[in-house]
Amino acid sequence: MKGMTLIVRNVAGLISGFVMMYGLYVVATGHLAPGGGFAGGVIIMAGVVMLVLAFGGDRAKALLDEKRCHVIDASGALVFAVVALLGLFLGGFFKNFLPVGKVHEFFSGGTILISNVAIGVKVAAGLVGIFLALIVATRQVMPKE
Amino acid sequence: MTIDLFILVLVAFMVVAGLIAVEASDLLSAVIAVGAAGFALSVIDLLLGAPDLAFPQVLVEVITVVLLIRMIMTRRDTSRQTPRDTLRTAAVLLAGGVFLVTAFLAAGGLGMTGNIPAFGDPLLAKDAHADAAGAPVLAEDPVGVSAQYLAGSASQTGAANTVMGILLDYRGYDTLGEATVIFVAILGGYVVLRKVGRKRGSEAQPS
Amino acid sequence: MGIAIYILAFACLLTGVYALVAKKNIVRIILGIAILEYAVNLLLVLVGYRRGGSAPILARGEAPAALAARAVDPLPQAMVLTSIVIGLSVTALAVAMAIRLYDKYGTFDMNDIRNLRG
Amino acid sequence: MKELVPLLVGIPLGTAFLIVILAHVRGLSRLTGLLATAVVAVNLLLGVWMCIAMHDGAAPAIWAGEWNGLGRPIGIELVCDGLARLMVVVINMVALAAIIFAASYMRRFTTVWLFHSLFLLMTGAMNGVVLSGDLFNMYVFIEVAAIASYGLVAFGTESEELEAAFKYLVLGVLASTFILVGITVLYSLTGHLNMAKMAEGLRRLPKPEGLSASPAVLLAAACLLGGLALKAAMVPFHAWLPDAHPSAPAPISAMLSGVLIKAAGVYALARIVFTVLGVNPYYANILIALGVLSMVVGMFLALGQWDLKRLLAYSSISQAGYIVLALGVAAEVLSRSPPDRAVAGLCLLGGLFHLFNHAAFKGLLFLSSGSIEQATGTRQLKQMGGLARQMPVTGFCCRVGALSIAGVPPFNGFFSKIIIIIALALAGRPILCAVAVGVAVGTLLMYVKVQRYVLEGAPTQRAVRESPWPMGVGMAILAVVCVLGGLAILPLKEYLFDPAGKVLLDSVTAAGRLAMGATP
Repeated sequence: MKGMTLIVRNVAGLISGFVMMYGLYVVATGHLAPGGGFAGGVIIMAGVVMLVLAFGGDRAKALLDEKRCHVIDASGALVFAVVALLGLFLGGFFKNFLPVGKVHEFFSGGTILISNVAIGVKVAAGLVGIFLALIVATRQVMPKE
Repeated sequence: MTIDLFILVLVAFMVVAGLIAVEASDLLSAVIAVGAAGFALSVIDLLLGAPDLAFPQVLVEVITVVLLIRMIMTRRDTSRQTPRDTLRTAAVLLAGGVFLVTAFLAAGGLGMTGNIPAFGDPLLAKDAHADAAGAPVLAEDPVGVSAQYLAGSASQTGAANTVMGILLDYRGYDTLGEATVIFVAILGGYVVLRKVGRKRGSEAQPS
Repeated sequence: MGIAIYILAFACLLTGVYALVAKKNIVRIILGIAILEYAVNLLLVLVGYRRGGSAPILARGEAPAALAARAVDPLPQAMVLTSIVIGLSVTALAVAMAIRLYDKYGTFDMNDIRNLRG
Repeated sequence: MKELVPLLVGIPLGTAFLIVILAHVRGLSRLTGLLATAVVAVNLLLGVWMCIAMHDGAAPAIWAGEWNGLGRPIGIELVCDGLARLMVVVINMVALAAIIFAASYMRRFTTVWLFHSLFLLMTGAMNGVVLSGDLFNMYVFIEVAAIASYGLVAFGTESEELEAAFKYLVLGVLASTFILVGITVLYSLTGHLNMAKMAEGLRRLPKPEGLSASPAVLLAAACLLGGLALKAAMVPFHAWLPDAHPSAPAPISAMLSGVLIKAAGVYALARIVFTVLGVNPYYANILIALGVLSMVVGMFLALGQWDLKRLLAYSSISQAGYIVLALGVAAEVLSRSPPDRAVAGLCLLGGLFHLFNHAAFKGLLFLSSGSIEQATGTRQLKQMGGLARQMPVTGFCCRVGALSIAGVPPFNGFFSKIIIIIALALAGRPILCAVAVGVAVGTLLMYVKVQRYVLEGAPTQRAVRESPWPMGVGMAILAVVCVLGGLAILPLKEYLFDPAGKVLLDSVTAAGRLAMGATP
């Protein structure tokens, strides 16, 4: 799948860095300001997909093919599940076992920060994977039944 | 009262956008109409004091429109206007009418008791409200549960954003389900988009 | 005024149901799914609104009790976040299926698909 | 014991995530099948052990995260009472048979690790539905199980399966949306999402004169019952089932018919009608109407089928109708002025026992139809014949399944149908009793036809070989359950069905609601 015109490619190259940085910010400050794991993950995904659409799917394939998306996606989900089950052994299911800091500090949410980052990674990787699959799938001709 | 007027106009805009999306002859304009409905919902979220929802709503809206346009652009739309099969449309409209009348009564239409609290006055208002002097009054035996979430979130979970506190700590089990939903949908996507489902020579003969 | 808002929200829900039930074009059905998700999210947000309430985020130096007195109901917001995620997942799966159906049958029209299936 | 309950959901989901990672590690990708089977086996053992350990005492209330506000626990409650334990055993029993069967059946499909991961997610989600005492949490897990089943139905990615999966997805989304609308209205009325507290809130709600419940409660009940009836494929909403189940791979159609329409449909209907909304004649009559319609229409549609899997799918609708009818009559008996607990208990026993049996023999029949389809390559009854000799193991299991669903005495189907018919008679509903007997006879005819065309007669195809051993073991597990189900009815009743029935019976009395974890 060939990329787009030169202008689009340059603009995308410039912008996507900032978009992904903003996405990381949204993921990290989930417990202080609106946003959080899911919204931040989607922003990061938008940044990556902008690159993929601008520079064409083939070059993106080399960088981040579906296999790697699978693994990152599943590992994000696994971290979240482990945080839940770990809480189980240190008290109740889903117990927030990390110390709860002062309210407006960065490390105030205990496991909230870890869960947010895990969900952010998971959503970003998963959606990028499905988007790559959808883009590639729409290109090739299916064997007619 | 102006907030109610804004909300009413925006919800009416959503309904109209929905109708356009359903009845528009050209698919592209239908997709754009749904995009407009999504953005209207995002503005409503902001007006109703829910920035945590407006954020992902806009993003999801953008992705849905991009996916749908991507799907439509590369394909001819061969669907001509199917003849109105009156029976099915009549049945849907009739059921819809009964549903709307019940909804009108349920929203406290004829002043019946025990219905959905009036817009802007949820059960939460009975549990935690500011008295005349502005000092917060928390009911001892609260009717609902969200007053306790608001009061306890900062101290118990340390999260300033109560919604995130609820999502990841109080009701973290829900979010485990939610994370699984995205995971399952993506796996489902891969299943459907595989090039070959069955190995050659083992085709299922349905007929 | 409040009742009119609720009635319009339920009307939006019915629009989605009408699109799902009466329309035969796959793309319109997916649009119907999106409208249904928006209508339910709208209802959830409307139910949690408190007149003059603001976002349930603790300002610096504010007492939690004061937050409880002024904030909008946060629980429906948590429910809507989960519902938005479910909506996106179902739409992505539906688009993936629609693409494969188009590749196999060459049309988006469910009636033609049923006839082609034979 | 209390800490082990969340493991029932945590382990399958965690392992499913693990499988996706393992599948990309070169050496370990063959392990996924073994891992999935081990996890389902562990779940089944856990479920059975919990049934035995907790069958007498009150169910422990487990709060996820043990948060408390103003002294009361808040957050999501996991309820592990009798009904939940029965469903956990049923789900994991059929899942174990299906996953063992899939070991060799899925060899004809590509990327099998996707199947194992989605299968575990669906099983874990169904455990989550059954264990949750929180209405919204149950909705989220119903959604996870449903989306996993959309993907699994379309696993063969052939044109017919994709079309069936898309129609199933569309109706599933419609049902889920109405369930969520119902939950929203109930939340706005009571301020709680916990089922026990919501029930208290609904009882305290003022009722307008004239109506038995306020319009908002009726709207919520209509949305919830409509959505769940669609998930349970009751007749007015059954359009998706006869396409989705036959086109799914055999272990998946066994899971869908045997367990998913029960865990996400019938179980949720029972929980909501008995516990949340409270038993009243309106809802009971709706359930009875749904049950009777499904039984009769499902049977007539099934009689006319010549495609084995479509016949089994229609017969699932009719058998699910039996269960809903039994629950409906139990609700109606309980809602009379002096609630007649003895008859209601019998109705519930019959309904729950039939739920257990139907999961076993319908799963068995779908597995054997998958084995037959793989060996003979066709699903048409007319093109089969004489398989009893050519495929002894599959033939025997298919005969056991057909006999027990038809209600032939030594097998379990007979006992549960007899209990339901007697309970209907005792409840003073002769018409329903006659309908139940009529449908039982119809089912008998249907499965005589199946045996006649599939097992007896001259073998029409030459090169028919018996399926590999994992498929035999999978079918044997369910065949043993069918046989033992009938004979070992007393221990089953004492450990599984009585605690489950007691949960539904007690939900009527206020005391019952408190026992279910709603602190005073």
